[in-house]
Amino acid sequence: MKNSKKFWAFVGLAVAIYAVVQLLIVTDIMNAYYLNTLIFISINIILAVSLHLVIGITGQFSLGHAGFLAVGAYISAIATMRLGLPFPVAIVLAGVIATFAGLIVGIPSLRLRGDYLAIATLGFAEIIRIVFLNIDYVGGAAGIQVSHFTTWTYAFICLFVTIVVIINFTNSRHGRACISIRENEIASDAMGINTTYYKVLAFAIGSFFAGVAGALFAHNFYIIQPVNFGFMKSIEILIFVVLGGLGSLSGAIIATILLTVVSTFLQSYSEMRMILYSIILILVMLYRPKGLMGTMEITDYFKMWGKSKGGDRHE
Amino acid sequence: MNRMEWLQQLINGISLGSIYALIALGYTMVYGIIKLINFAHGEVFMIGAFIGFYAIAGWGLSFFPALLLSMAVCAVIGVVIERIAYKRLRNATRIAALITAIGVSLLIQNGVIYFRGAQPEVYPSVLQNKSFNFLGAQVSSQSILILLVAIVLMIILQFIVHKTKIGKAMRAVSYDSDAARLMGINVDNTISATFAIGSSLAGAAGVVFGIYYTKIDPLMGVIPGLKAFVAAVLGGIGIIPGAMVGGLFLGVVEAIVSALGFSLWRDAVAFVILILILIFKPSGIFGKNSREKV
Amino acid sequence: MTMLKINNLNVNYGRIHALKGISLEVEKGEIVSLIGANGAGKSTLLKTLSGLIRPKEGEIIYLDESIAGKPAQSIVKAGISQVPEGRRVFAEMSVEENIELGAFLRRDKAGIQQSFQKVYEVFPRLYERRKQMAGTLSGGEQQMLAMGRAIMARPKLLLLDEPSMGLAPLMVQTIFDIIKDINDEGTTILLVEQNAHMALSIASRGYVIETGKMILSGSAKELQESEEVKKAYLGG
Amino acid sequence: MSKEPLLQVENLGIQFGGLKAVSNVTMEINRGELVGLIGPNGAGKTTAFNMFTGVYVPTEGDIIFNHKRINGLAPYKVTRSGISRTFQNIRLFNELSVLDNVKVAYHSIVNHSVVSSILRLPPHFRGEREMEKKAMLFLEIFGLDKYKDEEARNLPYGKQRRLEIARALAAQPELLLLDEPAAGMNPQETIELMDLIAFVREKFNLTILLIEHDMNLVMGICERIYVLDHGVLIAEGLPEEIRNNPKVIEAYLGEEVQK
Amino acid sequence: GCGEKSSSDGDGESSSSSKDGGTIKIGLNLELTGAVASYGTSEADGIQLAVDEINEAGGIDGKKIELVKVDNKSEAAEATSGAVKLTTQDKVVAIIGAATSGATVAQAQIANDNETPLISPSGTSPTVTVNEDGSLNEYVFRTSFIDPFQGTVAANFAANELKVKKAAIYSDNSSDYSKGLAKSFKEYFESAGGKTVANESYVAKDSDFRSTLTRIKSANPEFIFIPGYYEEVGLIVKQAREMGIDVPLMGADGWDSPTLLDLAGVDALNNTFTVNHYSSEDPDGKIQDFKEKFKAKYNQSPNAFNALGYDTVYLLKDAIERAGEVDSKKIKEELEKTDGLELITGLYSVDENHHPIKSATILEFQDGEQVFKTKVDP
Ligand SMILES: Nc1ncnc2c1ncn2[C@@H]1O[C@H](COP(=O)(O)OP(=O)(O)OP(=O)(O)O)[C@@H](O)[C@H]1O
Ligand SMILES: Nc1ncnc2c1ncn2[C@@H]1O[C@H](COP(=O)(O)OP(=O)(O)OP(=O)(O)O)[C@@H](O)[C@H]1O
Ligand SMILES: [Mg+2]
Ligand SMILES: [Mg+2]
Repeated sequence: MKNSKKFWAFVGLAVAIYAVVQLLIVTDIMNAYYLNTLIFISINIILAVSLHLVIGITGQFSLGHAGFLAVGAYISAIATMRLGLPFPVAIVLAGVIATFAGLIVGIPSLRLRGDYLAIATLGFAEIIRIVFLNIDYVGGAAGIQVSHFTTWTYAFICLFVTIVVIINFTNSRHGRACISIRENEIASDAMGINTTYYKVLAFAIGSFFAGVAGALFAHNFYIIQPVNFGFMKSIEILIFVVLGGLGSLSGAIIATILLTVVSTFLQSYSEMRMILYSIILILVMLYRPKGLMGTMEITDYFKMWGKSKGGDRHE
Repeated sequence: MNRMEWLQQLINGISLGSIYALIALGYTMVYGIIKLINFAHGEVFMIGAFIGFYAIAGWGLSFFPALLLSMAVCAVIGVVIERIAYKRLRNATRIAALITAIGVSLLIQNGVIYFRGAQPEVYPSVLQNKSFNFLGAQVSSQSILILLVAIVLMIILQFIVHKTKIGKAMRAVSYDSDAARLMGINVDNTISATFAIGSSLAGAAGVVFGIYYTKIDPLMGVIPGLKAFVAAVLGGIGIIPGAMVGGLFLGVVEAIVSALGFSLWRDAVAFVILILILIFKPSGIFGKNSREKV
Repeated sequence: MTMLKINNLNVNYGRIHALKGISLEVEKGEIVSLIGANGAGKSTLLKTLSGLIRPKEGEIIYLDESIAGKPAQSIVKAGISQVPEGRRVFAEMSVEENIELGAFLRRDKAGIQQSFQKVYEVFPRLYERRKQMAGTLSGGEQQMLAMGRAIMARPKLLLLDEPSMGLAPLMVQTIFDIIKDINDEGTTILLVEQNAHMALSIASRGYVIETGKMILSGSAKELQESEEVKKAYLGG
Repeated sequence: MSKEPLLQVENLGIQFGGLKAVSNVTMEINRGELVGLIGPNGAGKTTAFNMFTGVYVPTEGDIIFNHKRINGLAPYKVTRSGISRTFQNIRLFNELSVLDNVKVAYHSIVNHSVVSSILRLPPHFRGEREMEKKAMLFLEIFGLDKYKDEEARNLPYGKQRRLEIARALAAQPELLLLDEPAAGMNPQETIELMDLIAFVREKFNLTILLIEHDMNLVMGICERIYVLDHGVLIAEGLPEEIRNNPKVIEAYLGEEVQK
Repeated sequence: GCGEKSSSDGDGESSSSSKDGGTIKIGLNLELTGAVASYGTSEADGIQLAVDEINEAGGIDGKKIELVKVDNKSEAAEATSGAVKLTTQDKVVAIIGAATSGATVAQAQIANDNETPLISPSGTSPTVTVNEDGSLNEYVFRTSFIDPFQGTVAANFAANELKVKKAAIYSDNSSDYSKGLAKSFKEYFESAGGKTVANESYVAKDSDFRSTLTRIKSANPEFIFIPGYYEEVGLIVKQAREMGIDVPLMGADGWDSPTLLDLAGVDALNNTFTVNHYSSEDPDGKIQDFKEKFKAKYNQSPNAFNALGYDTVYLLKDAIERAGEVDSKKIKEELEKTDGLELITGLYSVDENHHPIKSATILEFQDGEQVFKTKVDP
């Protein structure tokens, strides 16, 4: 959001969306099933957008996002179920502790590049999962039961904050520094950018929101178990981001909505479900290898439209 | 633990590690040549195991014909996967190809479940397994066989890639495919050959795995596939002896961690060691620590 | 005898129209040089000739045969080799392996051995370094290697894309001397260069290309004296 | 201007495995000078630049910049201390716009915090406005302002080279290192580039060290020249001296260039 | 989100739509894909067989059963949304699922809130029906044993029948079922004076157990308790015997599958024991009948999951019949009253915690045959 006019337009739009959904809920037009799907989508968007910052913007190939989701889920569950803290406190706590986890993972591993980084982050996520698996306080393999506190309002607020923070971060000198690392780390370094700092920062912010998503996740699905946070979960989040278009925030959001809806819709196709899902995945990638949106944002389309009308494109 | 037990555990680790190595060899080959993390490799391995199973249990073939059949079919499957799912993505980002590979992997897993169910299958025993004593530790003949197969395949692969014409073409393609075209190399065929070889190795590994562990199921490729990926990276991406060493290393680490009584933490410790190694050798054990030349 | 004849060639990169109706001819035994500013489309033309890019429209006749749109390997087989822009050596293969790959399509063992001899004769430096990884060679050495590689294919027509780029002056001379030698031994050469002085000094004829269009052609002498060329490409 | 040394290099050397790429190089560059660094391919010129900018850590010797020892300093710290460079093989931020490429270099000149950016506090807007204004200024100087929204990778080659220089200047260096700025340019473009270099040197009060194989450029604008061969300095002096130095002719120039 | 509004006046609202069509809609929320797809699909097969049988025989009170399947991908989140869909969109009368405790717990609250009975065929953790705070999930039931029961039975058998003093435990660290059994075994075995000399674990999908077995062997146990599923247990037994571990081995209902015999081999399974609901070798007509029908339909012998899935349908059928109408609330009340229902997996009653009261059978493998050893009442 470059200027405040756009920003307020965005806020207005968000509030309108919130109000409409809230109205639909109150009038019972939106039943529990759609609501649950909506909350699930919101959680997934938070995950996708937070990973987008790490992979899409900063260009660091992380395969361990589920690890931070797990940290957030477990910490928030401990906070509410064991320590009796209020849910909002648990959400913040989940984010903060996940940020710490992000720092612990990020500082040593962000020296690595490409697939080596991917393997290291994957390894860290597995370590996090195994730690929870072996702690009896959080139920080990059986997991912890968690009360249902996640409502549309909580999900919406968290989603809104995530998107605003990440957009604002991206569209500032800090975000530009991150993109320059993605584009050419050596040149970025040579331009006076502390690349390590920004990589770790992006990773920490990404982890924070993954932790927040974890809190919402834990308090929406009644139980969390280490199996929920395996390697495939990281892959699932990665798919959202890549399918949307690496580097495109709106792409990540659109892809997340699309895939979550498709996956939910396919639920009743039972055995055929994953077959259809994987075929869709393959086809989208084959025909849109840069993802649904490429690196474009949805707002670019409006701009382009305006531009071609104005006709002042040079060439 | 006494000396004998250490030895026993080392042997346990090596036999487990040679399975990882066997899968990792094909993995790293494809990985090294087209820089694609071929997630479907584990699934080709699984299909190989099933083909071997049907060949032995269904048609009564003996070990060698079944192995060859499985390798041949897997080679074809590998080429078909490449042509359909990856070829279009040659010039796309690597991460896009990775996602497609994940899609292919899910498709194969669930396709097999759809057609034959998720229940496991038990391999018929076609090879005698004898245990014998080695300095007080027990060694099974099959685990020696696996290690030998892995070593032989490694040598053959290394030979193919470094000494034969097609191998040189593969390497040329891996460094610069347009320049390779200018040498008259048919890039498409070379990549197909790479997939054929890599996938047939996966097929062989599947049959050997089936015979050694007897249980196969549609999801059997997931964990070994992941471990092979880890082994390949650990050894240094694309480096064939690296995959071998990476696989053995992983197996031995797992065995020793279990042996010391930390079986609960086995995978965690394995990953900690992996990360430590990468921190000190950021391009894997055998990788050259070359930074991009500026 | 006409070796290569290009007629109304058009090439696109997506929406970018990179070559707009290019026509050109190369006689057997000639050195023809193609000059033009950055982004004029010189490399694009060579890539199209080698089959790395498919033309959208137009004819490429090589030795009375149309080769437009054919796959790269059959064009190499027909006798057209290219030394690409930026050398493009296989960095982690040895010098020897790089040279060997130049003869990828040849099967005559004895002939290949002979060509090896010849390459090492022309470039003794490569013989010294035959076990070294190509990526660690200096710029000039890499350029020699790229040429050596192309010679191995025993081309009838050799396409050179800016062989002097990034080379030290002494090395530039060496490379141009070698180009003349290769030509003297009967290989026809199409030379793309920024260094118009040098290029025109060894060529018999030249073409000038600008933003995808052929704007000028003539004998090397004519071009060297042309006011237009002087102003735009020779620096005054 | 008095002869005040800005960059002092003493007995600098680096070894890659068994290869001594640079050894025992001593040079001194004074404030305001325009100095050339030439030598055959593989002589170690780029490697020397890499050591000056922190990309490689020298295995021996010292680099003193502005009276501070900078060897082993991280590249970004070197840049912040006042040395900025271009690369032999262009390294732009390809998917960023031309304007943003320059803004990235201006990054460390402004200092609004992450928090102010996320919360969109006044310092953010102030800082971003300043960056925008300054970046546009650089683009105008280099005649790139009309391309400001274009992605960097879509620029023609020559413009990309210019953008790289503009970007390097935006980091506000005292010392500018140019690695083969004229590579891939034709003689006419090279002449334009020479004018440009002279112009920015005046305007920003720069000290410049450049590597180049184009002798017209080197002899045309450099006040002093160092010659490297096989990692060691073989000559140093005024262009006229270098042109006639037999060692340099033998190793680098060849006979014909003298005419 | 989902619970806030629905629980007020649940007077049969959820079942009305399914009454009209003359069918009874039953939801299936199972692990049909994902990590434990083999358990979920096995249960689905057993369920389908039972439903086909019932429908062929004219349905329940003349109404045919209609199954609505959802796949929970072996994930808790998906299980929750599946349950919400079944209750609010499809308005099923009852839900069968899931195969694992976690995915069942993820649905429990939704079942309660929507007053729809939820029966898990194999969710063995006590927490499926009783929450951590001790409150009961009123609408949740299960067909299988609970973990502590089987663990206790096994410990009792080891200590008192086999009279071993030193036991080793080798459990699946990734399965709450396995860890639950291991825990109760350890507690009971030690309270009976035994000593646990090794407590090791593996992870589902492992295939090589030799390192840990080497370690267990060196602890010299007289008995090894291996609460796990047949897929890994088969390999463990085989590898243990190959390594010369010849002490008695014991497991629970997770062992029950014909595949176990193929995996481990006849010889290796000698001197091993299992706790089970029933003996599939029991000549009882009902059991043999089930085995034959199953084999005819699926061309393989049934395993424990198949049997539990099959039984769950009959458990539900019994309750619906006794309720006399298709009303979720009434069905739940009748389920609570289930007493002495004869199922394939034994005589079934339910206690106030919705835990089943089922007697356990202890079987011994003898040359590939499962031989009845003793019966343990709860
Ligand atoms: N792969 C590509 N995709 C899109 N456009 C391209 C591509 N390659 C080249 N172009 C564009 O096509 C035009 C011609 O490029 P080409 O490389 O042929 O020029 P050139 O004459 O060889 O220039 P140079 O002297 O820089 O080598 C340029 O505008 C360039 O930007
Ligand atoms: N990272 C590295 N590892 C190993 N050797 C290197 C490395 N970087 C440079 N070299 C070697 O150091 C020597 C000097 O290289 P450098 O790039 O500095 O040459 P240069 O003088 O810039 O040549 P050119 O004019 O061709 O650019 C070369 O032999 C090169 O192969
Ligand atoms: Mg070019
Ligand atoms: Mg250089």
